[in-house]
Amino acid sequence: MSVLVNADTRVVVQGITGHQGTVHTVQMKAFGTKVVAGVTPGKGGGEVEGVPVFNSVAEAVERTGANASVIFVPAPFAKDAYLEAVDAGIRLTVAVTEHIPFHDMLTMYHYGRLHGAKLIGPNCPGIASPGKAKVGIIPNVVFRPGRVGVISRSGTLTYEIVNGIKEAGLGQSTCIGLGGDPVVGTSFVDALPWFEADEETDLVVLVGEIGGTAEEEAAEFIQRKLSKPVVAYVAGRSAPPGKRMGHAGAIIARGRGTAESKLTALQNAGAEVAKFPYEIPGMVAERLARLPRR
Amino acid sequence: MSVLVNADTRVVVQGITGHQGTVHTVQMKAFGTKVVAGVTPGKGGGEVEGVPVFNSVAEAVERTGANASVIFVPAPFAKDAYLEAVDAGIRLTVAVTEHIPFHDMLTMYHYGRLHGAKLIGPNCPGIASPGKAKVGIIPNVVFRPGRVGVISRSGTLTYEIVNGIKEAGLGQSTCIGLGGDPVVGTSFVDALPWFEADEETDLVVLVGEIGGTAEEEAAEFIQRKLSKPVVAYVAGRSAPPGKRMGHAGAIIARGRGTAESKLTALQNAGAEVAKFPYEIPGMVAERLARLPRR
Amino acid sequence: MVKLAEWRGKELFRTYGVPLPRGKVVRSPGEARAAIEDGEVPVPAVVKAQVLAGGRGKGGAVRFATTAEEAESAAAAILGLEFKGEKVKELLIEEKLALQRELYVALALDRSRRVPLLMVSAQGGVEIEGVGEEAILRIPVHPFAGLAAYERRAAIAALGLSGPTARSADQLLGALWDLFNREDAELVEINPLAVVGDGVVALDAKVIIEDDATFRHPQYADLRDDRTPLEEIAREKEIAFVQLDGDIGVIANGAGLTMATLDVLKEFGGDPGVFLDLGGTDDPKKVTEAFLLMAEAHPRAVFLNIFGGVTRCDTVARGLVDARRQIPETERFPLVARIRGNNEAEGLAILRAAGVTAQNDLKEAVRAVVAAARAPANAAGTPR
Amino acid sequence: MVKLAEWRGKELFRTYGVPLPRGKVVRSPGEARAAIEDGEVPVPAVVKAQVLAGGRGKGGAVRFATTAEEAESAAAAILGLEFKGEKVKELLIEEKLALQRELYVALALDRSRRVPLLMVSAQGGVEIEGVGEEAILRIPVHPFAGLAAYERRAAIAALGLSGPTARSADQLLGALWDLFNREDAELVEINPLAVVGDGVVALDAKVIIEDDATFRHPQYADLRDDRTPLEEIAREKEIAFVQLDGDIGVIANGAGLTMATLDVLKEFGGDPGVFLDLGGTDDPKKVTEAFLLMAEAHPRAVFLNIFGGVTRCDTVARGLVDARRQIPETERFPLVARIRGNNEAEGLAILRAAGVTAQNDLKEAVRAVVAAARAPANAAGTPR
Repeated sequence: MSVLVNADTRVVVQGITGHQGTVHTVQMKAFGTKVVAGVTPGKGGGEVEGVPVFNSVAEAVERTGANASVIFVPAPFAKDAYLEAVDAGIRLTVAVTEHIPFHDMLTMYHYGRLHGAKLIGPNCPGIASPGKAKVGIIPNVVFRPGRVGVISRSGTLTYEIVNGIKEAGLGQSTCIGLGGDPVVGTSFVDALPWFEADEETDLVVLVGEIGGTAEEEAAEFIQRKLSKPVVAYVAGRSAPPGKRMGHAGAIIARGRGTAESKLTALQNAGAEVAKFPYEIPGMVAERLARLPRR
Repeated sequence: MSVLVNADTRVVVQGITGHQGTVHTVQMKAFGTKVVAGVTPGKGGGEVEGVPVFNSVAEAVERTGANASVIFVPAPFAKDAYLEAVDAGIRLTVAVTEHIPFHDMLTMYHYGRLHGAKLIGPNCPGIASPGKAKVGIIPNVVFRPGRVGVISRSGTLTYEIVNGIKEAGLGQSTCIGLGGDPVVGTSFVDALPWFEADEETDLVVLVGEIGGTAEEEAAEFIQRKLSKPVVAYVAGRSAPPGKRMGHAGAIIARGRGTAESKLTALQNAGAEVAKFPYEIPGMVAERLARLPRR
Repeated sequence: MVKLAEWRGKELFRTYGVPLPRGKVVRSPGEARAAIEDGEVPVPAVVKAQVLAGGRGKGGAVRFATTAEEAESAAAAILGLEFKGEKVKELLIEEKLALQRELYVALALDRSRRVPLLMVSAQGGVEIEGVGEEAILRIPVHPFAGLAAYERRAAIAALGLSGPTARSADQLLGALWDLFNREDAELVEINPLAVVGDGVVALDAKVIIEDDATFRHPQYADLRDDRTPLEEIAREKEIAFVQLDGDIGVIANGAGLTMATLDVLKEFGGDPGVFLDLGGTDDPKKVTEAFLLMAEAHPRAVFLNIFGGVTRCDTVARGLVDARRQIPETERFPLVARIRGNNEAEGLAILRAAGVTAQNDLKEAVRAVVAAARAPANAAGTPR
Repeated sequence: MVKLAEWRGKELFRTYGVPLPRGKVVRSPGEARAAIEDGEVPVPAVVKAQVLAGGRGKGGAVRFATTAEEAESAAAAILGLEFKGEKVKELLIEEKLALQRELYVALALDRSRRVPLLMVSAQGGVEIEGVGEEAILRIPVHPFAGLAAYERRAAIAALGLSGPTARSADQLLGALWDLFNREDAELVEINPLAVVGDGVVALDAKVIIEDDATFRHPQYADLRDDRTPLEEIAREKEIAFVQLDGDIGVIANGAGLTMATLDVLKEFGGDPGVFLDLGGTDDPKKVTEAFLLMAEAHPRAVFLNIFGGVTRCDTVARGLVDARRQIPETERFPLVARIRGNNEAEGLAILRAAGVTAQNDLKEAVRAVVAAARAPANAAGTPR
């Protein structure tokens, strides 16, 4: 088991002929992922890095048995791409695309829910389970198979933390980058139950940031339902109110969404809270060492 | 067990202060149904036939634990009434109201599905399980507890058939009137699995009519998945194409929806098909007699 | 069903940005001539009867004109024609475009999936019923998502369009989607949709607005042209009333029961002439109204079939007897009733006292009404 | 965030049918006088600075006038004021209505539920942050259902309205809902919404359009007024750039990493002055552009923190060194870099060769940059 992806994951890349689509097709394949198809309307019949290109997701699914998709298409077309994936029967999609209007995301999110489809992102690095599959853009080099689950709202910061876990001699079960937008398909409370259920995960690293109340909701879940230990970090302690800190979702608005509120909630829920990201690997190692042997 | 309704069903009547709402509140109570609340915006605080009236469904649910609703409000307000019920947590609604625009029904249907709520109707008599509960307007006198399930697109014709079953010395487990509109919340293929799963039902009477392909789809389900015997009847053999025969949904359009097509499909699926409605009770009795004793 | 005449459908199309030929509605040969002479409509032109029935081309209700004089004489030839029972009062004169291909596009309801259905075919210009299933692409469109770009692409690919023509079709599909939803349409159909130069143009327009939604669109309330005069009166009185080809009027309560009654009647040799569904009512006034309406259809005999569930049989019977008294003796028709259910005995007694053949067995009653309709003694025998 | 000035928000309101006081936008005292004299705005009137910041009333940027002369002098007093860094160039003169009550209404985003959120309070006219939670009704509105009538009724009940005023509010809520969705708004707020006579009137308008949606609404593309000039330039270059109050510029890749870097910096006594997120890029041209932009903010020192995941450290280093060469010696600032990941060694070598303090330990690097910013020898020390 792992979370959402595994050896049966068959990926169709939506927007495969674009620069990002092509680059990350190569990277996903190098990770060992079964990238079975690409879609770019009007470019069907071609090939990118040995992957056949189709005009529609429905065709890609029919011809290749794709069961997951990753979206690289530009923001104005991303909603359509997701609807197409859902209608074609895809039940796991990673939207890497940044700058999708949140009104579009509201439709995407609820349309996916209506069909029982999962969406990670948008504006996110995606999901990866070392040794199994990667759907998205998290760099391959930071991974090593192991038993630490990672859920994060950040991109590069996640890479650094995941890499730190590797350098500490540990490894990861599954890592999910949820994305930095105000409206995301999967939030901490959606993902935590998956890691709780995942037999390959012993501990969860949660990387939050300012804006919204996703970490506070995660804290509630951690307190009430999570049996596994959590090491948490929240970026943005020094961010001023009212400013968008790089991510569209990273904004302290009307007094809500501060790092303090999140850190306090997580701490009260029993999570071990790191002050600096570079402390995380050590805290993880220490906490794992205290786990009863199985 | 029974289908959808049982002794725990607690009904809120939406539009209770209208003529129909009041009349059928009395009838539902006489049937033994727990009618716990009524809703008419602006009339909260009053009482109708001993049933407290609230301004909103949410309030009714909170104060009375209502878990099912029946809608009597006029067509232009019916969509709103259903959305309100769903948002208030109601998961079974019968819409008696006629003339709801089908565009409204599309929203109602999918909004309900999104929330796991069931909708019977609109333009329907509702559901009743003798000895348990009735949500809707099927006359009380036609019922007698028993083991025949009835699913029908008609109103009065259903009453007559259900009454015939009673007069033949038999009784009904649950009877559902699906409604005569082109878009209904529950169609035969939705309801048949419930009767298949219902331990109190030995045989299903299916009463169809011209228009659409609901009977053909039912036939497919009957053939592939239904273990219980079916006695079927389809009204409208003599109806000309292009005319709406009383029900908005009863129309033969572009060569589809004829009684012949439906009768043939049902017959081929193994249903016993009645030529006239008055034959049904006899056929049911005869078929039940052939069932292996339990 | 509010079926819009072609020109009304095209007016809607124009509002939503669907490309159309230049054209004008005229109501006299002189107006037809002037439309060409004034340059409002270029020649060659096509002159089309504005009737609701299909198949106008074969019926001589569509003619061509290359001059103002031809337009005038074509108009003169078509105006006043009876076309499937409908008199031609309006014409649409349109420029006749040089078209490359004829396509088919429609939006309708998918009852099973409960979603709108986009239908397209590269084989337009003929009756779609005659086009093979494999030549029609059906795309269910989820109302919560709207007509997505990928769905439009699939439709356009099926139509065999590309380049600027594809863009024109894409825009048209979006416009049709908006129209279908915002106008509460049951059907929006363009057949043919023509490829003209680099774009697509709607040569015909078939738009049906949903009756039940006219409370949102009062502008359509007066446009219900596809009924007989009696059906129209019935509609205003909220009585489900359908005129058929036979001579026996059927009154029953509930659509399913009424249909079933028709079926039994036909099976026993009767020929139903009117379908009248009383619905759930037993309001004597309503019953009277319904019965008087039935009288106006001049049936040879009337059959009443009532199951008293919510309805009370005695109340219905009383309304009926009242109504019957209001009909002059000379116009009276035989009435046979079958009633069952609530207060059945009282109902039967009331009817019998008034001289109505009444009983509770359906088969027997049907036999009686069929016999009555066939009897030569039936004086009121002037089927409409 | 495209924050619309009050008058622009009200223009939108007018389009959607939200009731407003009569008013006019003026840009000079003479225009203010004329607006009253010509009867375009009745007296008594209110003269309001059109700036984006809140709390104008306390800041002297809202004045009253009962004559044209008073309007002129009020305009003269307000125009040109600096209000939270923003110069007043436009005024809105509006009739001052006799109001009975002040309410609060807003539509915003509920991030957790992923739906729009309708917020209403009977305690309007004050800052909503100061209103107790129990006095605010929050109604999550499902985007697939739209703002339902029952939700509007609940809101109107919470506002304590009934009769014709309730109907007026119902219509207003529908209009706000349409505006919120069709204009891709992040926030639509009316505070106060006044009860005037039998209706409600929007006395203020706060509308924020979503930045990412301006591709659908080009009319808003030029209205981003709530940025510093450098932030505006950065936006055009698609660089995430936020000016803060300190003196150390921070460049990192990825929003989370940049925020974390700021946090570490602050913890070690530094004071961040610029947040610059390179994002996923290692395009040397982009890196150069970003660095030159940073230079224009005149930081006392700059800290670079790169994790090379997708990005390559050596490419970033090369871009940086290039950019640094383009800055005149006199304006150069100390640069401390910490890089980890892809091609880390090459990156470090390139930076060190160019005289940059570079290493791979975050704590050490942060200490170095804080020290550099504090050093009196730092010639470029002219924080903006």
